[in-house]
Amino acid sequence: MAFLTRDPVHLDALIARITGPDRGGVVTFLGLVRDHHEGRSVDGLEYSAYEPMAEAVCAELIAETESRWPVRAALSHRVGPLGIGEAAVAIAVAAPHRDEAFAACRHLIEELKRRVPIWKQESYSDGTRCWVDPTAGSTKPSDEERAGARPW
Amino acid sequence: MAFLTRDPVHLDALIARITGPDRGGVVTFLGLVRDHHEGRSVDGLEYSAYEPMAEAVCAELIAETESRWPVRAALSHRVGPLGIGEAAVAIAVAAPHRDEAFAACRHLIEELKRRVPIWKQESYSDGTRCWVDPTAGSTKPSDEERAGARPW
Amino acid sequence: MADSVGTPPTIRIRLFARYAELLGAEYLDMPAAGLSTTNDVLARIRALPGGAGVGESTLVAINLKQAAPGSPIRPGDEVALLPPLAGG
Amino acid sequence: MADSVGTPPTIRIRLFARYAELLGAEYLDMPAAGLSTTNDVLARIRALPGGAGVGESTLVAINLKQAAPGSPIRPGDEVALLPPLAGG
Repeated sequence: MAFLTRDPVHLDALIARITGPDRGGVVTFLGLVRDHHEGRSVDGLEYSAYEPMAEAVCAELIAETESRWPVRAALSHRVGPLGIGEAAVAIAVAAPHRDEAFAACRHLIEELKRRVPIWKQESYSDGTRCWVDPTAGSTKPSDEERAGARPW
Repeated sequence: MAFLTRDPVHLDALIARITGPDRGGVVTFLGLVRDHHEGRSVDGLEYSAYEPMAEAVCAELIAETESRWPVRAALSHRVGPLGIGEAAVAIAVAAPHRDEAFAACRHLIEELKRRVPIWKQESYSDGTRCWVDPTAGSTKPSDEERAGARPW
Repeated sequence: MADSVGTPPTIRIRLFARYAELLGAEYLDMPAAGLSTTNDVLARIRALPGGAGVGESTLVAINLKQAAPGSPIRPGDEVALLPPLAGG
Repeated sequence: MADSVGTPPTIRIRLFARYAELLGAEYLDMPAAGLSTTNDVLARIRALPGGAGVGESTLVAINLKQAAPGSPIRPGDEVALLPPLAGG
């Protein structure tokens, strides 16, 4: 099962893969593309990934989550261009009890952000683009990025 | 907007009501009907409610959640008969940041269970029925319930 | 008014789920005389056949609002006796 | 083997996102000589035009696994330089 996809993610399909007669609590997380970032107006963005490593790390995250809690978990992350409001990431966790479902879902999104090699380039309404750096205080487009345009 | 429904709940529709260009984190909770309860095999169940009060309390829960966190929230709870695996309750919360979405979603399901006047009668594979009492140590059918059948 | 003579003031007592089964009714209209708090309502219900099952964990609502134990009630109120809640 | 004479052992260095733009390449094959740890790879990349932007927050993966700073590398390894991650 691939974790990265170029197609829209469907939460219902993700949930259907993990539910079962013994798992009554389902918690999901969706990360949607916002229309602004640090005060700048965002038109759209593009995710790219180190794909074989990202797939391997996602599989590892699911396995470690399912061994730490009595849950089933699934996730899907978009790559390629996305528009405002689209889901970039979807996570679903099903558990016998809701405590575990909440804890495991939270763990997955935190670890995904920390460990899965995926990058995000935002396009702003002023025509500039910027690679988002969550470790930086704020995101400023570099000179190269202002100039435009080494194609990726 | 009614919070109680006799029809299947659709998570996507619930989410669509609360998302917006500024709210990038969506957390949902689904409570599904399990096939057993305290070791007994469950065939199905029926929810009933003190409907006008339940609607009022749900509206109050949404309002207090939206005033405590910068979120939009929606919920839907089934009444009437449900089969194994169906969603009895669906909650969706959208927020600018995931911390708030997780906290508010968790708050809603806890307070819903604590304050909304809804009851659940389980039907077991041996033909007995039982009103579930989460405050009791375990659920035992009363004599009346064993005998069968004051129609509700 | 004729009403004040012909129909003595009542309290409507709503019963749900297990309590409706125990008492065999979804509501009872009772004369308000002697019913000044929710405790009076509980005592009167518990004295009815089947009413012994209305236990200590009963929640009470007055006019759709959950009420603290012993809250005062007035003629015309709707008092609901809620078995332990099981939504979600 | 002819290979051991004709093609000296190399390290494939993968570049992503901002780093691919800065260096103008998605990967570079470099002679393994002198590259015994990930720090050697970072130093060599930083010496290239555009390489100064490969900052202190760079994560390094060896053969698809994140590696601690200064981890040893061997000829034939694929070493990936990961700008700050931004998934989710």
